[in-house]
Amino acid sequence: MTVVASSQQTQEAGSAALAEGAGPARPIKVVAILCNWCSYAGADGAGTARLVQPYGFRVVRVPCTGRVDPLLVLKAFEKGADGVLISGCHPGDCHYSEGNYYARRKFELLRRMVPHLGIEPERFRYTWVSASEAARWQEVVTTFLAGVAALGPREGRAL
Amino acid sequence: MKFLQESDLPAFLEHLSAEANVIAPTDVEGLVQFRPWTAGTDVELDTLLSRQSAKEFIFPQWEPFLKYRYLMVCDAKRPGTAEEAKLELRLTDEGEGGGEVVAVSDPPAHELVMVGAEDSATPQVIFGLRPCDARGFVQMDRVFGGYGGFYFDPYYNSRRSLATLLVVTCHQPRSTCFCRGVGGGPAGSEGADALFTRIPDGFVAKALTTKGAKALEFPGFVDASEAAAHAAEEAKAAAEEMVSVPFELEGLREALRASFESVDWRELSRRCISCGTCTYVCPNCYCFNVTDEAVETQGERLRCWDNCFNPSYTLEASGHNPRDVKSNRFRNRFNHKFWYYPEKYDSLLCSGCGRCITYCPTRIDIREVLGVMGSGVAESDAAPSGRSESAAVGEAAVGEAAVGEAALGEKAAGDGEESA
Amino acid sequence: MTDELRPEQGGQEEVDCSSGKNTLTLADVEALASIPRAGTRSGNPYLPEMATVVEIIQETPNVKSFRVRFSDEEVMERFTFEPGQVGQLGIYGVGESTFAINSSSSNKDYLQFSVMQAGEVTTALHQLSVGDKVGVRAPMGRPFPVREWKGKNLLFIMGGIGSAALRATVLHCLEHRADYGDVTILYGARTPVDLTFGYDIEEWQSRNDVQTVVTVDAEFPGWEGRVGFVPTVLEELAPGPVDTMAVLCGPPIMIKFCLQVLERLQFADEQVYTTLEKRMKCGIGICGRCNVGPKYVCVDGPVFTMAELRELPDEL
Amino acid sequence: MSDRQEIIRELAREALAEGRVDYFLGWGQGYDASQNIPVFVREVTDVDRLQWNPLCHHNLTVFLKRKMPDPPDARIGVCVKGCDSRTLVALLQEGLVDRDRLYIVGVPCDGVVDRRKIDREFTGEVIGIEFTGDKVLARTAQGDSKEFDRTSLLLDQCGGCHYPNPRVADDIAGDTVPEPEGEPQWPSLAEFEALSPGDKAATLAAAFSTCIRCFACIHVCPVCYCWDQCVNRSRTPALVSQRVEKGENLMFQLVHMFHVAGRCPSCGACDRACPVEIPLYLLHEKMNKELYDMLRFEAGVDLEGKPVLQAFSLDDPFGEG
Repeated sequence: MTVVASSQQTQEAGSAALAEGAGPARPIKVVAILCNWCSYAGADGAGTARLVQPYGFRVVRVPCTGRVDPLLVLKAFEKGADGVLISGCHPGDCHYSEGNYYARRKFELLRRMVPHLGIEPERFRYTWVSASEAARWQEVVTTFLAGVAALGPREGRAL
Repeated sequence: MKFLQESDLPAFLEHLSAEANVIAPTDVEGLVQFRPWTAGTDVELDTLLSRQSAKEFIFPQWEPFLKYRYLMVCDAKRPGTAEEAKLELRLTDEGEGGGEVVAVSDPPAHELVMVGAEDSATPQVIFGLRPCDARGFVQMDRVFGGYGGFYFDPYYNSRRSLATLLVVTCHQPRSTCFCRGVGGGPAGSEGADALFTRIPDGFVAKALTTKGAKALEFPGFVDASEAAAHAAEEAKAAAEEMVSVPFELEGLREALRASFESVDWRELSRRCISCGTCTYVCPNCYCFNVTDEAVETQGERLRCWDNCFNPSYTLEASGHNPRDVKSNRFRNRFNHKFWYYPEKYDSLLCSGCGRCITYCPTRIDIREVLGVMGSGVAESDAAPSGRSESAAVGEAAVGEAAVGEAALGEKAAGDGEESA
Repeated sequence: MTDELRPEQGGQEEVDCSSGKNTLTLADVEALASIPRAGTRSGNPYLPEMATVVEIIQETPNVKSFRVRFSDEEVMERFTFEPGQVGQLGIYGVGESTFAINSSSSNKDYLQFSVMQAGEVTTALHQLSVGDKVGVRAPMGRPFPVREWKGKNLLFIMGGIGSAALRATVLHCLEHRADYGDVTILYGARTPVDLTFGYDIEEWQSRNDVQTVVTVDAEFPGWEGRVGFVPTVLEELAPGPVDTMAVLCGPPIMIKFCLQVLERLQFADEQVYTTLEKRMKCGIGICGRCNVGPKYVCVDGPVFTMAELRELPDEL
Repeated sequence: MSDRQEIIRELAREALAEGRVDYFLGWGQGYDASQNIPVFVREVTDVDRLQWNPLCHHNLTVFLKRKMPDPPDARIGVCVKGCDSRTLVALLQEGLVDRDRLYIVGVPCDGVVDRRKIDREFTGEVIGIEFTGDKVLARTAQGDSKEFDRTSLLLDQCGGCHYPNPRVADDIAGDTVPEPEGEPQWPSLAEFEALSPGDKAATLAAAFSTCIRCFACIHVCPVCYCWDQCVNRSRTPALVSQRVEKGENLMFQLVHMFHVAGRCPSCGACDRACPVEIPLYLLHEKMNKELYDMLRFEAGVDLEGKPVLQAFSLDDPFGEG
């Protein structure tokens, strides 16, 4: 069994990222699920271009948003995430042709269910960012984190 | 014999809660369940049976056995002793992950620290159990207490030994009650530390053990008047009258043994949906699962209730499942209660509360099942009969009969459930 | 029957428990800590003993043997078991599974478990390396009655990974060779690649006080040994039933046909032993899933005679 | 009402007598006159066990799902109400039930009585329920009795029912009933939806803390058929912990809900099966409401249709960009 040199560094990085505007309690935790072909590359591009981004989020890279089961998002909330952001290729540009079309329906249903579970709608967003849209990524992630930070850490949650 | 005014009940529970957690049936939006009692909460005794028995307070639905943490390889500090490990892991006696470090691996391999589960047992007084609920504990005691030379379960017993069971006899048994059919009764005292009987203005109480006597030391108890004692006896007798004996216990074990291969199991289980409701509301069912749950480098091994209707209960890694067919799982529950358990523990695993009948989504009736299987007229596959429902199962039944020949043979395919 | 069904109030009796003296009090639980029994630390049968993997042997493409030592030397020192008993080998974070202890019971250096990769736990076990920590709860279950067999001829019939369940017994009997009559080992596997314990087979074949027959199911390039299914070979060997104990373990289909052969050879049910496998969790007769009728494989087995199995309902 | 019962019995009698089915699946009386259970009839002589009354809440299509028919290739006659027929359509859409082995008797439905509403009116044990016209007479073992209006006792979801008539059937037991006009409504959700996020969370937390993970909701669900492969029991992936806690319990239920999304018509079988009365309708009705709002989709309405999350359209009218 290999013990990975663990996520301590990332966790500490997360702790350092006390999002602005958040309450005094604990730093917010945001999960960003990005598809490998578009949004991950877009976020990477934003880094390469030295665009200023907030850093209080953790990226999960997936092959395709079509693979992202809404339950994974709900599990993230259940495990204590304060916000979940999903981003994939623009509809029509999916690396696997149609993965994000399926994803779109699932995420839309999820987006409508999230508030029903007592989670503020601002805590979940799905969007599309292509590999060349570094600036758009910057805008998406900055607005999303600001929105979540304004709400602060989740409390008294059912999920 | 003591007597307690009905109006003094809250004070009595308050008195008990000074030294123990008090558990009592409460009504939460129409659902009566045993819950920790706090001052100001009404005790619901009009409802005969709570939705579940109080078994979860002695045998919780889930509990950790042990906790463990892998230390990170990159960590420079490696604990050499338990004390160092405690420091390293910031384990305090009270704080998160507290408890005793029972083992520390030696460096330099991947470090692993195992922490025994905390002994969380605290004294509990459970008030308002019915005789069938209390009897459930007596029957579980044998399993977890190592009766007959088996193993002793420290988790169950640490809680059990600190629990006081204050039983209230039944005044209006339900039509589904059959405690008398399994050797108990609506005023049965088995397992009770003290037995309370409700009469119009209060409770007549009798201590049966030292624990019970200690509970009844509350000053609100007075010696029961003769009239009160008489009223209690009458109430008990009236309740006794109301409970029927729906099946014959005598010879039941032998009948179940004889009808193991009976087609009736398949007929009786037809409307079963193979959920676990009957076992989870049962005061006696105790089967459990053990599972590891880890996140990154730490986790715990916990046990949680499991039930023999769970399709993966007996599923082996090879894909083979000895009870992959619903009717086999169904059969196991009744056989366990009235044949397997009696054979091991010289008692039986049912106290006749009838919850499994009332809360079964399709109202499968244990009285009917035992009536059919225990009547001795149950037919086996070998001799198909004129019983109305047996005709159409003949085909698949042949497969099972063939398996019966070679005890170790492979399960015949097409047994009713397709394999996954 | 009614008397039998109404237990005494409280239902607890003092009994000699296999894990020691047993009553309801916690003080006694502490006293149990002194019982030399691995995996029952502090009298708690659920807590495993920490152990370290000291050697891993790739037996076949999907079978590995793990040699483990208890981290606590004292535990290692005191550990004893009987051939045929099993242990729960577990990885923290994944879970436990039941395996036969297949090192010799006289071996004080390590315990060996052979694991075929099949499910979740076994897959995780296969990823272990030397030095990794595992948890062991052992010994458990009823062993083979090797002492009762003294003076008898022994016939071991093993198929595939079934050899792991019998190895400790074979080793015991060979170590105490003088106690037994003729010893015959019949071992078969699908292909030569699937033969486990090559090192044993070599040794057994080199001894002249034991007849070792190894067979594979079908012709295989480079295989010059015997070819044929175990039951067929058994029929050819035609061992005599007089004073002979037959001990079987292997896949169900092999067992089924071997039993037919043994019956033809006039072996009585009492002379035939086997060891069963079931999904297990607690390993101590409580959790309820490994029962075959009223018998729990973990405590009443895993060793059964055919005579005993015939008494049980068909729920294997 | 009793007409339909006679027709059901007659159709069952014919099907059994002609050997068209191995057994006939309908509703019948349980251990007392207030209980209704699924009944499996094999012999013509037993058809009088079949009943039809407003207590017939069971969705019998659960006995058609994977691993349920015994033997697996049994030819089954089955009674379906409007909502039941929609789960059957969902199963047929996915090819999980062999239409050729089914004989479907559709039973137009006037609404099903919620047994729990009656129980709540008494402290004693209800042992008898009788129906006369629109009146319901319930009596207890202790001799109490009360009369109710049938409409006041209907299941909440019956209030929003749009399809009281079967969507698929070989024969219909009696005349069809008028179908409501206009857009579907979800009246039972209104109260919950009006809550603040915090109150929603608190309500759900309280409701789900009582879950005992008995799997009744999952096993009674006709369109939930994974059995031993259920991800709720799995450790890889470990979507749901075996710790029975409110958050995990809600997750447990969300697994069920999302897995049946697009196939669940809110038949409510899970609600009724729950032994601790968790308001599961809050989840499945909401899901159906949103799917309708998104795509005008209703599950199990059309045999030619496809479960909505197993399909897509290039022009789905939502999402950014």
